[in-house]
Amino acid sequence: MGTLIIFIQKAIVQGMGILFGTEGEILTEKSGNLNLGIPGIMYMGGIAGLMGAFFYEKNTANPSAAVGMLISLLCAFVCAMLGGLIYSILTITLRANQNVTGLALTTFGTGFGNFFGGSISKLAGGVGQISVSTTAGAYQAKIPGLSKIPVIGSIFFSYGFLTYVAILLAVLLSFFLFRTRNGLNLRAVGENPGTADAAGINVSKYKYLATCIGAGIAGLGGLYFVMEYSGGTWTDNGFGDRGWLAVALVIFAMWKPVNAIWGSILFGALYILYLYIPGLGRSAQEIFKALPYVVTIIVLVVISFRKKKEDQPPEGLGQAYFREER
Amino acid sequence: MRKEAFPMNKEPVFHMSKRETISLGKRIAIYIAAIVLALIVCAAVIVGLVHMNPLDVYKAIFDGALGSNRRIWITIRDMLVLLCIAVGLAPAFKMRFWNIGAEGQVLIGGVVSAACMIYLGGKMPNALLILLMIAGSALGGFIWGLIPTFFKAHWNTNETLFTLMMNYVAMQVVTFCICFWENPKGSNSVGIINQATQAGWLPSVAGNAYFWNVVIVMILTVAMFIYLKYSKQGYEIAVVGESDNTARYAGINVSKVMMRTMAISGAICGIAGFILVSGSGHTISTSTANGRGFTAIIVAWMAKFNTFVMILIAFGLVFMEKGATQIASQYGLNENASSIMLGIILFFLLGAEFFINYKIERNKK
Amino acid sequence: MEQTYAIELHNITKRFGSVTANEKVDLEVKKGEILCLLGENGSGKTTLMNMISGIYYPDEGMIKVDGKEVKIRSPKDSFDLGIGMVHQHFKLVDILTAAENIILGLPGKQILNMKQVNKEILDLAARYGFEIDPKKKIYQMSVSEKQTVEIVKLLYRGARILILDEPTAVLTPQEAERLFKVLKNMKKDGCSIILITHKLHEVLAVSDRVSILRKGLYIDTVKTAEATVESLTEMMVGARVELNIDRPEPVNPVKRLELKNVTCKDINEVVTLDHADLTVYGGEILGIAGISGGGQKELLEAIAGLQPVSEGSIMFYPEENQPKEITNLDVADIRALGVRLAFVPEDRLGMGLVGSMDMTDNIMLRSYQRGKSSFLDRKTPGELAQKIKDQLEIVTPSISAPVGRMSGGNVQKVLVGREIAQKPKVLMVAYPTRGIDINSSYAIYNLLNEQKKKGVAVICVIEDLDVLLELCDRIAVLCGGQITGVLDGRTAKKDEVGVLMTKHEKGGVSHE
Amino acid sequence: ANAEGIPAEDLKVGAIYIGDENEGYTAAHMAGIDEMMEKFGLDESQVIEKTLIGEDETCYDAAADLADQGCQIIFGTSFGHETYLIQAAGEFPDVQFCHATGYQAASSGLDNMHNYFDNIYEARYVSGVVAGLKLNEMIENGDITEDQARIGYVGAYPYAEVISGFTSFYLGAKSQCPSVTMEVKYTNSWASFDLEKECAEALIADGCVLIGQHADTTGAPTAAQAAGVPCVGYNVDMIETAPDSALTSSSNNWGVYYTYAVQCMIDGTEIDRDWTAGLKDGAVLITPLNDKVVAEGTQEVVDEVESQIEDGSLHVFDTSTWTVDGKALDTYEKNGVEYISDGYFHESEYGSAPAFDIIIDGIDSIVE
Ligand SMILES: Nc1ncnc2c1ncn2[C@@H]1O[C@H](COP(=O)(O)OP(=O)(O)OP(=O)(O)O)[C@@H](O)[C@H]1O
Ligand SMILES: Nc1ncnc2c1ncn2[C@@H]1O[C@H](COP(=O)(O)OP(=O)(O)OP(=O)(O)O)[C@@H](O)[C@H]1O
Ligand SMILES: [Mg+2]
Ligand SMILES: [Mg+2]
Repeated sequence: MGTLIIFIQKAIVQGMGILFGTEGEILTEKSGNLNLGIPGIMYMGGIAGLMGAFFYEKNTANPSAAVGMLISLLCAFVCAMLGGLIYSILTITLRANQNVTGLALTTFGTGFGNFFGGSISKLAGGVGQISVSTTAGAYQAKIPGLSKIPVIGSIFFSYGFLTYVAILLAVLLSFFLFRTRNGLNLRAVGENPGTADAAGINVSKYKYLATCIGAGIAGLGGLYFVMEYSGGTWTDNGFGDRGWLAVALVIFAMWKPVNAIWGSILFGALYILYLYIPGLGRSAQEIFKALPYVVTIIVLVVISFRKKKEDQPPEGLGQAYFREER
Repeated sequence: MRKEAFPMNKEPVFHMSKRETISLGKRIAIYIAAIVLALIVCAAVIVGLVHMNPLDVYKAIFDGALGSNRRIWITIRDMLVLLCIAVGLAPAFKMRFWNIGAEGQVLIGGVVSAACMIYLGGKMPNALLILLMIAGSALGGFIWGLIPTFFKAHWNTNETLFTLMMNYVAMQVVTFCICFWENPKGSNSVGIINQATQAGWLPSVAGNAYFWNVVIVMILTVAMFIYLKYSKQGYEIAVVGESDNTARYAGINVSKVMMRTMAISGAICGIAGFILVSGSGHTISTSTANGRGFTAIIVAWMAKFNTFVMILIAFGLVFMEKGATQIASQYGLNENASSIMLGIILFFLLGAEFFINYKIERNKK
Repeated sequence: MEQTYAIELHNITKRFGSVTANEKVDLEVKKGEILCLLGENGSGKTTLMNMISGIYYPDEGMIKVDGKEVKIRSPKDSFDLGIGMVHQHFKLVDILTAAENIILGLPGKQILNMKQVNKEILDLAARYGFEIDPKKKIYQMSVSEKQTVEIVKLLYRGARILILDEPTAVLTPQEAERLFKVLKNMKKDGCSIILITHKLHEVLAVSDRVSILRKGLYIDTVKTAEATVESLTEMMVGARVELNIDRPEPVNPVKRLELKNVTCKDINEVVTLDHADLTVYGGEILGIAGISGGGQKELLEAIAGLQPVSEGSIMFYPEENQPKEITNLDVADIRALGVRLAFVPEDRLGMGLVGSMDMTDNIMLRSYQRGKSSFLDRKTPGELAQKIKDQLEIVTPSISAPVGRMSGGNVQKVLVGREIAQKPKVLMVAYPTRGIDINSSYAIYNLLNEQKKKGVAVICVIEDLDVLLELCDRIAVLCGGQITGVLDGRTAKKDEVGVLMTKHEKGGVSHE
Repeated sequence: ANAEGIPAEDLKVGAIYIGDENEGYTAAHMAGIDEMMEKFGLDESQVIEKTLIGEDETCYDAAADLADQGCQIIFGTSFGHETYLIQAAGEFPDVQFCHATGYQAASSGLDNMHNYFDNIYEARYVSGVVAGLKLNEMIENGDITEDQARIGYVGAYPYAEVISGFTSFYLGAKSQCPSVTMEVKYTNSWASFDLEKECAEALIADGCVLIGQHADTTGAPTAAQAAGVPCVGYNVDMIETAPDSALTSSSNNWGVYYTYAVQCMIDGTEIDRDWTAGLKDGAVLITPLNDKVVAEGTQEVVDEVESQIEDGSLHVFDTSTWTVDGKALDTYEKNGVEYISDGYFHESEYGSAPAFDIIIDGIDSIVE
């Protein structure tokens, strides 16, 4: 019982980083941009947030948790947005191929994160010595009373605030996409930019904004990983392939942010499942570790079986738009 | 509805239109300009980080890639693997099939090669073993490429993510196999396979360990060029890439072409895995492919599926990578700086394509 | 007294690379009038309109709206000036509802109140006499419903200048009639309308004035009342043309194709072709009539091997041998049986041709498999391409230019040229002259007649009933997937066909 | 091999690392190299370090490139580097190749191939003592019962190096807290923050009340800190990472070996084929105790245990302290060598690499 609760808890913790990435990517894809740079962007967000907090705490006598938090949030969001901006300039203005640009951005972003991660590690005096405990504390703080309630408290209230931000964001994104005017316009841009353009919608503006803000949100996934999950430290390639899972989860969620919530938790669960199944031999564990990917594949296949038009990717996904093209 | 105060007097200054043709000279000039700009930006970044003379940086890059006979051959060897994968990707991408799964196809090819070396080494003549390994790794990549394609062909399952996920499944297959091959047990290290007998190693020719690597990859490169450009199957690939409907109308069995093409693509990627295992590393691990499957996508794309242009691009990228590693070792810069530099160069090259496809003109008054 | 025009164009020039689509064009539209824009294919009509609606920006020239000079840099600018355009290809988002499409891009409260919007749309539709379901998704709509959405969209935005680019090309005569009624209502309301159509009787029926373009140049504007079909045609093509379609008697017709009980279903299991029985003879032209979505496309595709048949059989009768069954064979199988079927599909660049390839590569699309070699023979198709280009007077810089860059009419010529070059036994053509000017149209009718004389069984789907009645030996009428009648082309009356076209209401798309 | 000896100013040293300075294991080796450089006054240009070298042909490339650049001695640090160094050693007989954690130098038949490793098991034993004392304190405080004294151990791979490590750690703990048991989970990776963290969390969920580790990141201490569970680290001081949890870490001082090996080069003497050194030589140690967390009186016990190990009165793998299937072992033969004699398992005496690969009673581990 206790193990099960911890398993659920850890699945949620694993899932949230992915959830941010997925939310960012959904927003991006709804504008017709398939950003495979999300994994790199998450690294950029993570390292920028960490550096912000690190230099703040290093240069301040009595760092305040709230200020550290704001600084790191801002740094992460802005730096990740810059990643999105590079992607946008290349794919929207310069019409470079989206897949290739995304892959290049992932190479860049991962290198960027690891490079500066190493640099501040050096500044801090070596491995494991980066300490932004004040800021990280703010991210890890749990809801005081509620988290102590047995079972319910551990499952629902034992997380830092970013977890609730992620979930709230999914709901807000859904509302934005399906209930507001700008959301409608954005969907039109992703489905059929020519039509949106003819309807007087500024296609480039929507694409830029959605891609950059989407990147910013994904960057929060990196920040979550660095601050809440890792407690404010850096390890090279620490996110592993979570960025790719975030991209895969978009399809899993069928472009609906609310679906991504439980999807990401399921992914999180699959990610760590092998540790909670007793008696697995080493080679059996390796098979279990393939689960998240195999499940993604199965979901992809199942979705392709049912050809519901509403579950398909935005029709304009992956294509650059040029008004005078025909 | 109508806005009265609408400012109707501003005229856009620039006008952009699609180019119909562009001369080769202009095309090259644009790429050179992009690379020069990229190098300037990279230099600025490096100088900002380590405060060193940018000219020294470029000398170090050159030195790292081509500074000694051994380094030249390492650069060539790595370029060949990258090229081989890109050649494998070319038909898939020409068919507009986004095979992001080269990494996994390479790994599976590698794992089959390693298995042959481990289980069959010494049990048959080396030449036969090597032929068997080539066939086996091609078959491995073939199957790995075929699985996603089967679903794409029949249910239009999204291949980008399917192939991507297959990479990770392949990695788990490799770790699974390593559990049985590692020495000593539990160490996760297979080490050099058949170090004493060299069974299943591509033999050196005239003292050159990479002779056969060159031969195999060059044959594939030329064959793929001809295949895509002059063969009926190559034409079918182009038609399917344009539109399924047109292909069916032309009497092309789309799912068959798709499967056949991806099988070829996967098989060549599998052979790249063979080259990595038999022709250079003589071992297998999850990092055998080492991200080359992704870099090769960029190579294939930028070469617009022309396999000869791929040679140039693959060489350029490996050159930069080796150079960056040298900078790292020489100046104590973290190796990850090379990814940053590679990223910057790719950004500029991708951006340069715009100026090849479009032209910008000032609007006349 | 000086008249202010709703919109004036002066000296407009637009080039695409080496193509000059419009050169120094002048055009004026009065308030409350319907102006028809007439011109051969590729004469620059669409391009000109696209500059008014902000899709293109002119290289040179000046646009005035209500007498004031304006710069239209984007569709938004155009909207703000009260200009709206219904494009040749609809600009609608498939997965959105009609209402959502209509309010796309409009300013207003962020949080949507779709109830309110739906009501406004219904009110507006009632005012002009449209029928529209605001909650229906576009992908579930028929062509004419989509067109209605397009027009309502413009009105909802308060457009006072409406541009319609070939709106009737995809409508039944009845639907076209309804559209014209609405246009006249709008005109009464003070709107200005620019209408592009290739159908001269429509021009004469609805417009007040006609402007003519030829090869990108502005020719003239005339009052409709003073124009005739002949005079307009002459201005369009620059020379008098013969407008009679020649119809030789079929010589010695032999049975070529026989369809029995053929039924097709789409992916949603909806019946698209309903137990169709049809016999086709060599040496005759069989016309297929029907409103759009009536099963014409499925009929041709079922024969061509592009549409699965769930019931029934299709037999091919060769000259001497036993009949061959071709039901549910794919294109390659049919070819392997030695059955020479040629097919000009409705979707030219989406099915019939590869836009990014040149003429040579397109010519070999249906024949590249010939010969045992694994390698392509580009020489023979290259020669054929050159021959087709010369014979059909295809306008293109060279046979190695991508066909996607050609104008619609020229694209069609490449397609028809290639299919005829296969020396077929059965030639099927869908909408061979849709969007094609009158001169080219006649050239194509002549080609069909030539084939007929050679003993080919020609099946053609044509929407223009006048042409159908003049060209075909027999006419099969489809409605809701069923064949509602087969008439003799020489004796059939237009209203007779019209009645058969709407005889059955089940299945298919319903029309009132 | 080089009876002449090479003056320090002519010496060129190469080092091949699996990671870079951001990874604990490599950072420790780098620190050792720095210590050696300082000792002999070598300047930067005399030492070429290659980072992030994988366990494949790139390792051979790196070694050969270093030899091309004139290095007379080359160190490789990762287990999987060994076969590639042997390959290079065969090709460059005048260059000395030294490999940490490996075991094949003796069997390679090459004079210029050497293995080295520290007796880290000694330090692990001591750190186990610290853990055992902490467990005793927790039992005394009533936080746990005797039966609940269960250690969770995050290991990299299930082979001798790790098994030897966790067994010595366990025996150290058991020497203080006899009821202790241990559960081991493997990450199957040397350095993977998230897996180490997840492993530690799973162990804690499973009822473990103290965490130990043999993997290279701060993942496990991070999890321990969050769960409020004491932990013992590896390689580096974990107090920054886990201020309220870290007790101490076992650690290597590789400088001892690097100084020794380079001294041999200068003197022209043979480098040991299999070199080891432990507490006595300062090659292994535990990092300063975290006074906030350790049990009272720990330092005194640690000092005593250390001196017993140093003077040989305490053998870490004393067969009287452990059993397998309830029975004490009196013989263990591996590769033709009898490891148990005089009442203890002779770890690292017949080869520098750890040899102890027995899963003893009280430890739960997969044995595959
Ligand atoms: N994307 C393009 N790039 C270059 N040239 C083009 C492009 N599209 C069209 N053209 C050229 O512009 C001209 C007009 O094409 P368009 O299809 O608009 O003509 P059209 O008037 O519709 O002709 P048709 O009646 O034959 O359909 C053609 O000569 C064509 O070659
Ligand atoms: N985007 C474009 N790029 C290049 N050329 C173009 C483009 N659009 C139109 N053209 C060319 O401009 C010319 C005029 O085309 P336009 O479409 O205006 O003709 P149209 O009169 O509308 O013909 P149709 O009756 O077939 O619709 C054609 O030669 C066409 O090929
Ligand atoms: Mg037109
Ligand atoms: Mg046209």
